[in-house]
Amino acid sequence: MGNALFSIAAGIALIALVTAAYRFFRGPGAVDRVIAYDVLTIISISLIAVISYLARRVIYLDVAIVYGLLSFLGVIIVAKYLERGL
Amino acid sequence: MINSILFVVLALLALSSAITAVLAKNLVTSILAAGFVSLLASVIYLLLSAPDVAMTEAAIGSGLSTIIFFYVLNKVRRSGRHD
Amino acid sequence: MQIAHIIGGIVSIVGSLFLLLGALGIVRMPDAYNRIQAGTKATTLGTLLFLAGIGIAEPGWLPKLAVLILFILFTNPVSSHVLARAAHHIGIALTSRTVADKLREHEEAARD
Amino acid sequence: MKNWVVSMILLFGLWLLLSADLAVPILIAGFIVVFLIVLLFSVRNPVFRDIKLGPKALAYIIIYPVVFLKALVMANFDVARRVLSPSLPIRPAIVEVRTILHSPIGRLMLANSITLTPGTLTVEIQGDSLFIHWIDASATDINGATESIVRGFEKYLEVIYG
Amino acid sequence: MIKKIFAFLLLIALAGVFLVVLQNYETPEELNLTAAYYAEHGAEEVGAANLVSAIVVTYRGLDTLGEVTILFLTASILSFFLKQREERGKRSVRASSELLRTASAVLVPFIFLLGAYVFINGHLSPGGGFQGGAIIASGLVLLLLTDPLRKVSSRLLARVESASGFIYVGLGIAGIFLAGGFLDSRVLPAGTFGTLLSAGLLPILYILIGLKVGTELSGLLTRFQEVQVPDGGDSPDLKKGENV
Amino acid sequence: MNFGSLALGLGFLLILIGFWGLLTQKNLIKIVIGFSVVDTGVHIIMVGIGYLQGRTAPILDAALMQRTAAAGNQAGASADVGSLIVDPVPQALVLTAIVIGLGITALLLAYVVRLHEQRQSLDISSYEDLKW
Repeated sequence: MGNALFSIAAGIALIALVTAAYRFFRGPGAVDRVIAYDVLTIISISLIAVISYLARRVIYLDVAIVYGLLSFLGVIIVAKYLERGL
Repeated sequence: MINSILFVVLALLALSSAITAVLAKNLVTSILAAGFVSLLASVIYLLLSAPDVAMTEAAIGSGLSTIIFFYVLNKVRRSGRHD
Repeated sequence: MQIAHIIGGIVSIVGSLFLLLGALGIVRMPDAYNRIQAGTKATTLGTLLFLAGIGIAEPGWLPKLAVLILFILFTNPVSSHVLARAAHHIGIALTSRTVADKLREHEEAARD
Repeated sequence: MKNWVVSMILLFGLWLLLSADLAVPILIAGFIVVFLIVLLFSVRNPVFRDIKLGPKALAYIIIYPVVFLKALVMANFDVARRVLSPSLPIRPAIVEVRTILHSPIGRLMLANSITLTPGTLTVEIQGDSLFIHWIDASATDINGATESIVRGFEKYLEVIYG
Repeated sequence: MIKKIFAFLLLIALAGVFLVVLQNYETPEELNLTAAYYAEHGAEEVGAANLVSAIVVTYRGLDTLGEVTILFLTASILSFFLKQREERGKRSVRASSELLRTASAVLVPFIFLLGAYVFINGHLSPGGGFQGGAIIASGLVLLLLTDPLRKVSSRLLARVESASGFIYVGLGIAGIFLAGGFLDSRVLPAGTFGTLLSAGLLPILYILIGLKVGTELSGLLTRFQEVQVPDGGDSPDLKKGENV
Repeated sequence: MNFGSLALGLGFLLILIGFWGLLTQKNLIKIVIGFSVVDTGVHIIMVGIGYLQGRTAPILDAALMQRTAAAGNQAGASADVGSLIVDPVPQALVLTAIVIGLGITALLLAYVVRLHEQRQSLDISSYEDLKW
């Protein structure tokens, strides 16, 4: 039962991922793509968390933590590049 | 079941993102798309029961190498007449 | 035991709906700033609920999930701010429905 | 000194959350690592210097997340209403507001809170002025905007961070 | 155009090869001999819960040593290629927002702590020296991003790097005399399986690898980050150019 | 549906896409991007080869030990870890390969920067001195 509910949650998150990826591929500007990239990383963090739940391994969450931090860095560097502050 | 759906959808997204990375005109788009391929790859590694690799890919593939690409892009933009 | 998993699952589904809302927001909104608005708020709460749902189902995982939630709560608004600032600096246009742009007025006043 | 204590407590708290275990070797290893990191950074970045630790501040530290979470949930229903309605009811503007907070971390928390609450996003901060993108601007003058965006958080943050 | 057709034909041929491989690929049902050996004996021989770490540090420790050396060489070649030279004209760098500076000042110690956690727990949970080193290098990049004028003390980096390299090799040689061979982790007692103090020397070796990789990646990244003179900006922090 | 062969297929396709970029693009940075896509594809293939259907990560923590105990009770004998985990060897190899990949990418990009300093161009057709 728990697994079924979490599978539904994972499915909805996956739909969200595809929706955000639409904005990522379509653009039009670099800023729009970066916004989409930010949203995509956050949705992926949720996906990683639900994968670790479905596999019943708490250690997978370490990956999500690392991921959360480094996605922040990626967005910052693109923003700094765009505003010529690098 | 849901794992298979996740795998297939993520793989398709990774493929389309790789095509974007290779064919896009704009270099920023291209680099971001390559970073996105790495990002999806690291979720796929997790589905393949390889958390160590997933963590390395997250830290290095989608983190540090994107950073290096942008540093280089910045250097190139500043040192020349490049558009 | 089982009931915790069901409650957690429902909370996670609500969270994933918010994630979907954020994704829809960045698709539907007309300009970059409004997209950032929709994207940040909805995904922050969405992830928070999603992780909280997993925490309800598996109480032993709560410490790590707490780290994750704190990081996201802290970094997400900062990255939105940095993005919005960069967008405004390079002159990304606001949508035509915008009623005022005090920041541009301020910068123009400073330049003169 | 206060900065040292606060950063060590926070870092050690993170270590405990990450380890999720109270065995003696873990505590000792955590203490060594935290000490080294504080040694490396505390001199250059005294960010927690301005934090206040009186009883009222501690009480507000506990109350503030509640206020903030309530605003975050409100924000999401607001976003949901706007995104899902077909006509996209927005009336955006970038407005200027003033803050009375002086410590960097207080201002950071204020800006973060503003970004996560209904319809507002911090775009720029210059001196005491925050420039805020407001999705449904009801007032575009400084005083009106300040009153409706900033005050709610400021009264808590002022006590905590000064 | 002729080039594109040629490339296309090449890819078709490659795709054919891949197709044949894919069709003849039989998914394994059981672990192969090597892996089965590691799975059976890894826990008792090395005492590390994370078998991947056990392989990387102990069974294939020599490869890791070689890899760290390759990274070191890369960093050296980079410093040769990207010599810091005087900038011809002064260019404006937009100063970071005050919020970003505060946020990174708060965040960087936490990132370093996370990196340390990842390589200290390399034998228990996913992660280890490489990941931890990469995280620490990212923390450094965040510092550089918010304040492009900050100079990273390359001497400190070089010292940490060479010290951890020497200790790593030294401990490896100690393994020859005190245990079964080069980089054998059984110099220290195995400890209780699954706790922080287990797996003998492995955590220490992984910490050293983490420090070495972290400093090498930092050196590599700071090579790409050039130092420049700003002509404006309101950052009060810009004049301090000390080490981290 | 076997993840192992799916991963193999995905990796092969990524390699092809990356090679296409490597061979046809003119911009030096785009060529490096193509290389990094190929790199990712190779890593996915290697992890996919080590994958065994229905097994979990080779980290013997408390959760996995409980699982071996449960499997042992069902079988009536002591279950061994080898029947529950995927192959750790390819993962260890990929771990090092990713780090080396970063080193190679950095090196290639350093060459790009150097070349650009000399000719002010990122187009590969302006570097034809050594072509024969």
